[in-house]
Amino acid sequence: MSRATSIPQPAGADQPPNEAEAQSPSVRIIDARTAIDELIFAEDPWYALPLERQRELSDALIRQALREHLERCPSYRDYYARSGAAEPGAVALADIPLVSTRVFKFADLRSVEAHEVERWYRSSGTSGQPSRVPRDRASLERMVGSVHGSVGLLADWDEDEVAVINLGPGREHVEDVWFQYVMSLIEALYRSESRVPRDEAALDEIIGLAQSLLDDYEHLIVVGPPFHVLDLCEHMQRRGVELQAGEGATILTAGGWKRFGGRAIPKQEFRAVVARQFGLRGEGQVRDVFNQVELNTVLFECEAHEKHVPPWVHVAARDPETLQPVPEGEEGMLSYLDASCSAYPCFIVTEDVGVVRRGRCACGREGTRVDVLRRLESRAAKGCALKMGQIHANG
Amino acid sequence: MSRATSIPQPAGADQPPNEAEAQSPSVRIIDARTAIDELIFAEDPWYALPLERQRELSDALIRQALREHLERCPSYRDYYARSGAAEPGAVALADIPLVSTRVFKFADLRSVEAHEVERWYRSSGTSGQPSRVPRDRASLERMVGSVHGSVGLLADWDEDEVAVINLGPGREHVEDVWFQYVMSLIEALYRSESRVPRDEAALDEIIGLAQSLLDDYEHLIVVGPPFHVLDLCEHMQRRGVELQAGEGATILTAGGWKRFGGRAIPKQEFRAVVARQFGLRGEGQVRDVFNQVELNTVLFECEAHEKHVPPWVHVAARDPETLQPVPEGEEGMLSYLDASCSAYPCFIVTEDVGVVRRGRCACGREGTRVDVLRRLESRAAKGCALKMGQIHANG
Amino acid sequence: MATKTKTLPSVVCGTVVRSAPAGHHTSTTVTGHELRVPLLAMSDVDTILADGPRDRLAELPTQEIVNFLYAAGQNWKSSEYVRRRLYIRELINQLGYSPEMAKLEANWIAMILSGYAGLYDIIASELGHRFILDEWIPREEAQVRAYPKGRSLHIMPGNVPFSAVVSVVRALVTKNQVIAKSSSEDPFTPVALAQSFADVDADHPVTRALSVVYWPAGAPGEAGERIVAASDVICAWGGQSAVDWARKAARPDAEVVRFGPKRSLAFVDAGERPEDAARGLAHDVCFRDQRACFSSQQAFVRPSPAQLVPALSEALDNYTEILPPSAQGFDDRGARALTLAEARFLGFSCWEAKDGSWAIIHCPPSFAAQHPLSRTVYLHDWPADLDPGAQVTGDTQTVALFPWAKLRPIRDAVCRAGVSRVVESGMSNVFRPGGAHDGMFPLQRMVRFASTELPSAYVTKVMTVKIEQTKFLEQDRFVEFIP
Amino acid sequence: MATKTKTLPSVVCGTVVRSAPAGHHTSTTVTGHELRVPLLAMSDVDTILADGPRDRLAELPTQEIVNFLYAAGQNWKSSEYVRRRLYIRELINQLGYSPEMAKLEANWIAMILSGYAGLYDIIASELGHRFILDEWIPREEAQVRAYPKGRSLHIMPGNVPFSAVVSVVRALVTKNQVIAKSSSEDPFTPVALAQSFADVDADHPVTRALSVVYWPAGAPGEAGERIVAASDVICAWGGQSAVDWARKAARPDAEVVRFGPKRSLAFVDAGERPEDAARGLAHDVCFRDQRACFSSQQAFVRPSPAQLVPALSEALDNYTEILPPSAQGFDDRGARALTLAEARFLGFSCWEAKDGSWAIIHCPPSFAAQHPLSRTVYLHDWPADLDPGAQVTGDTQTVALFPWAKLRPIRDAVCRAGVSRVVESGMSNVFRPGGAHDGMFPLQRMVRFASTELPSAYVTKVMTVKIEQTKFLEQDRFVEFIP
Repeated sequence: MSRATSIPQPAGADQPPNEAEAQSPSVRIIDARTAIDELIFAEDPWYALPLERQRELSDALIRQALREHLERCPSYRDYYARSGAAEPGAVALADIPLVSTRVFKFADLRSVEAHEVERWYRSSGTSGQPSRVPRDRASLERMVGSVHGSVGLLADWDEDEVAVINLGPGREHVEDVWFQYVMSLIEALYRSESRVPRDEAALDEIIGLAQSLLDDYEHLIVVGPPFHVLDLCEHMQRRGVELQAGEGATILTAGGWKRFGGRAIPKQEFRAVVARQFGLRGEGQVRDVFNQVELNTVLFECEAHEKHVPPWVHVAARDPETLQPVPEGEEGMLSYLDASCSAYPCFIVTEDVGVVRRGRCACGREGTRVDVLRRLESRAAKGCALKMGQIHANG
Repeated sequence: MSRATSIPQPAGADQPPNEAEAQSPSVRIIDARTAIDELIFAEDPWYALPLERQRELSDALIRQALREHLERCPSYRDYYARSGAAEPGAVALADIPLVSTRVFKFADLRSVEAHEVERWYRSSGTSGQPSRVPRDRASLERMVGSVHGSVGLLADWDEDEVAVINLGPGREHVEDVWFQYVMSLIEALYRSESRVPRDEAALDEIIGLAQSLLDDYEHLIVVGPPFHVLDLCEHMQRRGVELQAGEGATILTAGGWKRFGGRAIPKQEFRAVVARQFGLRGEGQVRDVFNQVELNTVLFECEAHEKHVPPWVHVAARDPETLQPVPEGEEGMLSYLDASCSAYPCFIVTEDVGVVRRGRCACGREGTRVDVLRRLESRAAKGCALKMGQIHANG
Repeated sequence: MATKTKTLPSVVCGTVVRSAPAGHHTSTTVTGHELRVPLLAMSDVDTILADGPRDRLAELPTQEIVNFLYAAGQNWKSSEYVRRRLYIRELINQLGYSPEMAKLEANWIAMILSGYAGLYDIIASELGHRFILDEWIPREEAQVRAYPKGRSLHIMPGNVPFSAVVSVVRALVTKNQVIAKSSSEDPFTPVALAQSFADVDADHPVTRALSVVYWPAGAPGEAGERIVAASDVICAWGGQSAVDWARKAARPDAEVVRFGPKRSLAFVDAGERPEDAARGLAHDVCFRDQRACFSSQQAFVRPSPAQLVPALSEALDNYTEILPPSAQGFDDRGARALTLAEARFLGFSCWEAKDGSWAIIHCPPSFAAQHPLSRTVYLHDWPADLDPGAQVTGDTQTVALFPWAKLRPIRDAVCRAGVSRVVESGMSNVFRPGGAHDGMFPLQRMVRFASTELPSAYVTKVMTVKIEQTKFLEQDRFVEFIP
Repeated sequence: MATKTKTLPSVVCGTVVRSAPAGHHTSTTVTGHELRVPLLAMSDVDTILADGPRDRLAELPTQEIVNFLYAAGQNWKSSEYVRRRLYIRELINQLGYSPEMAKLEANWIAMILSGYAGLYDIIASELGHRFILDEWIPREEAQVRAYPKGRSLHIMPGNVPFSAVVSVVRALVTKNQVIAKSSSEDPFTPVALAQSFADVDADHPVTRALSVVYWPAGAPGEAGERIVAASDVICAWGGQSAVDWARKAARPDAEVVRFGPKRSLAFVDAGERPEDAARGLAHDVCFRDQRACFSSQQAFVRPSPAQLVPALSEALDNYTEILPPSAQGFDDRGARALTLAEARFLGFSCWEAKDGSWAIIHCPPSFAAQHPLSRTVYLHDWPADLDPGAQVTGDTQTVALFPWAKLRPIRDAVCRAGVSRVVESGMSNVFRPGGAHDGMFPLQRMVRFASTELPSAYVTKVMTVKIEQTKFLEQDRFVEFIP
């Protein structure tokens, strides 16, 4: 559990930790550990649990979180009351009133006192107006814990034998403090170097660095936004460089799948290019992680390219009109109930369209998986009627 | 003299040599060598001759050329007659009627039969309309001879110990066959590699090549248009590369001193940058050569950065109104009387503004030097009155 | 949903081309059908850029062009006209229009093509004289004539078929060749228009002047780049990226006419005639399902939004009946569901149609930054101290007012702040002759004006003698003639 | 030649600024003097981009602006006005103008500033009504008003002081703030103009609206880029690179008004009145020494060029006397010397003034590809079968004709081929109200038009009932109203 004390400072943090906490770091969390913390910080990974056990945990943890937020967050409590939902013990998870992620653009939503907020995280998100999302110490520690507890989905490396090159953030994320923080968590696990591939010289340097780290370490992780990884591969192509990483590298993407200019990158094609340029043994070594500023948990892709959802998060794909869950395997608007978040009621419905699957994954693990397919894009937004929130290109 | 037989084929030549000549190469020139050929192809360099001897030779050779062109070129003969100039024996060199170089845009000017023209050379020049200049075998051989006979102004290298990197031509000279030809002459003297610095990858490669040639050869010559050399130096700067050439390299520029975008490069600043980036012992190792498509002789810069003019060329700076020579050291429009050209009357006045000096040079040699300062740029051309020939940027 | 594939032709100088040497672009319509359109091919470009199609049109008298359009419009007007019937069917089947909306769209196409008097009035009011494209027209101390710029490229809107037709008609009446780059959202309208021209006269210069081509937004390829480079005018409709692309891609001396994204809103005083107020607002909300730039998205309401809701609900229900909405795709429905969830969380009152065809949200103006369109009306309070000018920007196109007589004074404040058009509520879709479009008179951008200036014998207003400049200089008298 | 250094100030919102925190740009004038102009500084930009200077002007009635310009013009008209005297002296000493040319330039500045009636006529003929910038003007079924675009940046011409003033006046009468980026060839005119405004009233909104700044062509630096980004209109004068730069640098939604390089020529039938023909042509050649785009460079002459030469030589000599040419720099003289050498080599007949002030070359039109300007006239044969339209392109601005009555029919051929202006020979420099400039009416580019469209109660020309769209839909009657 000692890992929990090693929270990296948020990148570019502009608020010092509260003084009281500076004196006795992390004391409150370590002492007040609840069922959810036991799960998040467990030695045995959550993804080894049987499906049924995951379901039970999920139900209990989310109901407990719901009770706490109804108690602590007046605006959510009012919303809950207006919605006519049954009381927390009786409500179906599908009927828990959802907060649209876009609300974070308009309102400050929190379940903790103002002084308990470690930081407000901003995300440029899909439109001009940024979202502002609060995080308290407990939420941040759980976030770190969930990364530690889930990274095993990628592989089981010896910490000392892994080096990381972090590509980014690029200019599109410079103000996106949350994205930087999540990247820093992944980076913090191992020896790492940060390089922004802002020009040809930087790309050349990254190639050289990758080559030397491949020589010196058992395993190299390159982590970055997809288009930066693609820039790097295209640069290697132009330079005629093909690395020979074999099993010795994992390429980890995080962030938007649209390039500047707005076109989406087809993921399979992307994996093929990356595997070829790095000389990987297989495309299974190209993985993606998912997070968004309003969600407190990072979702990792297994070797079958499925994103596994831990039991403290309940995910559903919902009908675009009724917001009720659609049958398993059908496209819907993705919603998350994340019990790991104590700072605000993380019961959210997002602008992402995706598919949810449960049961046994091709990787062999049991559990819930989510496939994030695309952003909601209103047809109207393409016309001459100005849909104000969408002036800027989608991420 | 055997060198004269080694004329390189004009780069990209699209006309095969005349059949008769293919059977007995160069026969006419070798046999019919005149005073001028003895001078051009002499073992002892012309620049070692005393000033007075250079003057005598100049006067005699140019008068002889004038007589020949009056005989063979009807359009020049008519022009001469209309001008009222004295007969060839009596006319002052300053009064020989001059042909504006822009005439080559309008008229085909030649003193040889059509079938004797080896090739018409084009130059994009200073305006949209290209010049077309004919060359016969004799003119081309003398051109080659003049390069061989003048290259000693640079230094006295052992042919086998010199390697050349030829940067170019860039896209601005792609259709400029004459420029390519002149570059190929310089290149043909030594072992050489041609590289167009069209992108970052090519620049990287050139740096690597330069480094390895410096290691393998006693002397490296890098020859190219000034802005290509500057591109290379700026790229080295970005890459943090500084070569350590010492005395082992000469950087030779040829071509226009304006960059894309139209600004002139200050030559002294240019030499300083190049010397630093290549790690030269001194700026004397950065030299320039001058030629233009209408001129049959290449002018080389000595270590004092003065361009020496061989005795078969008479150069003058002229008043912009009367076209009479201005006093030595004053700016004027440059004119050349080049006796080495048999293909057309090379008695030309150009759009270049410059200064002519005679006597002993700082390098110690005696003779005539020319400093080409800039292109004529009519003030009117900057206004909204369309001066049609000047729509395109000056070279 | 069963997927059917529909393959559209391109039109090259009036001729329907079904081959696609450069391949097809495939997309999926809102109704789930696969739609294939030919990509522009080099051979098409050769035909389009020949001099003939451009020059034959330039030599036609204006009235011949107007008459030709009228003939095409008369066909469009007839419910028996097969092209109209096919067009309506495609709008319904492929683009999910309700039959009533599809028919209305066809009627509006008939309206603009047939509106010969309106066309003459537009030419006269924008260019100065009905015959200015044919003859020299005196104007002050000169005579002026308008010549076509030459070739016009139209980056077509995908949201409003009518706008596509307007763009083409403006170019044709100013005698410009037209290359319509259709939108993948609506490739039907320009093709149907071109075919209806050929139905009138397949070899008419107007028919030959119209080509309909396709390339994916922002990716013209080599063939498209040739078209762009040869275009003297580019009319760019659509989202920000489309209009910015046009400006960047255009030749430096080409005219780029931008119809970029805009929003529109209403000011409604419903105190006296709430039913009339509601009817006008409902029309401006329902017409084209808020997909047009002139559609009202928001309304500032007096005496109070809540009081207007019953009448507005009824008026919107009436529109659901007389002009049912088009099919809403997954994303459009999702956008509205999110908006309603947000509004409810924020405690705003929301009203929804039982069948989901419309929604009303009573919210502050700041909430308008999220608007899902699709017949969703945001009602805002309108306190006495509200500055109407502060509610609009240069992005605001049309401000609709009710009642007209009472609110017309508002126009000064909103137009100073950037609004380009003020109308009576319920009239947003009617662009009257004489009015400007997005701040300009577009016909002025389609032509090159030439002038003949009066010779020296004609005195100016401020001089009573002939203009003998040499004499004035000789006698040093110039200064006398300075007023 | 003794070199003197002249340092000019910049003008920031009407205030003369002599400090230069960003340093100076130094150049050498044709008369060999060193000229220093301050480079635009960030602190200047802050002042210029404040709202005040823009908004105060926008609220002024048009007539107040015109009256203010008139007051400034009345000063310029007076030979006692110190600003005029200084300006004339600088044109002579620094730019090498002859005293007569410098005085004429000052007179023309007085003329445009004082020409209130002409300004009203230009507003009326370009925008549709004299009061359209102040009031709502009925136009067909709408009411129209013109608002300023806001901020205008002027990339100033270096060749024609008068054009610089025209550019500023057009922007001011349309109530646009003006940032004049002066040319290093003539930094005097815009500064003198701004100072003459301050002489009338240093705090007047028109005075405050004018700033004069400098950056080297194509290199605005960070400060200049802020100005460019804040400019709603850019008027770009000068060479191809200047106008292309403006288009590239401008904000995508900014209007770019291009006055790029053009040439002009004449058609002269000298058969009946050779002296009059010669006088007109000589005027159009000598006025501003052919530096203007409207200056005649070539003339097609009947019955034969040679016959016109005696009268033309005399007329040109007369102009040498009444309007002596400005000093010709080394390069200008060199350009003409080369041209004459070429012409002589090619066997063309050449005539030169004894003092070198003019030259005539009788040559084929193809030789016009080289033109040295500086009062050099190319005379071409004009055979009966020559197509005037084939002698011009879109690059040809003004075609001058003599005699007017006989040759006016030529205008159709040349204007169809791209010419934008046809005048009587000898009148090239007089831009009459009502005429177009380079194919457009520039004032239309300086404003944003807003319109109020008539409400539903007003019937259209093609309907005799009110526009009740809801009722039409309810009763399915729309199609009845299609003409």
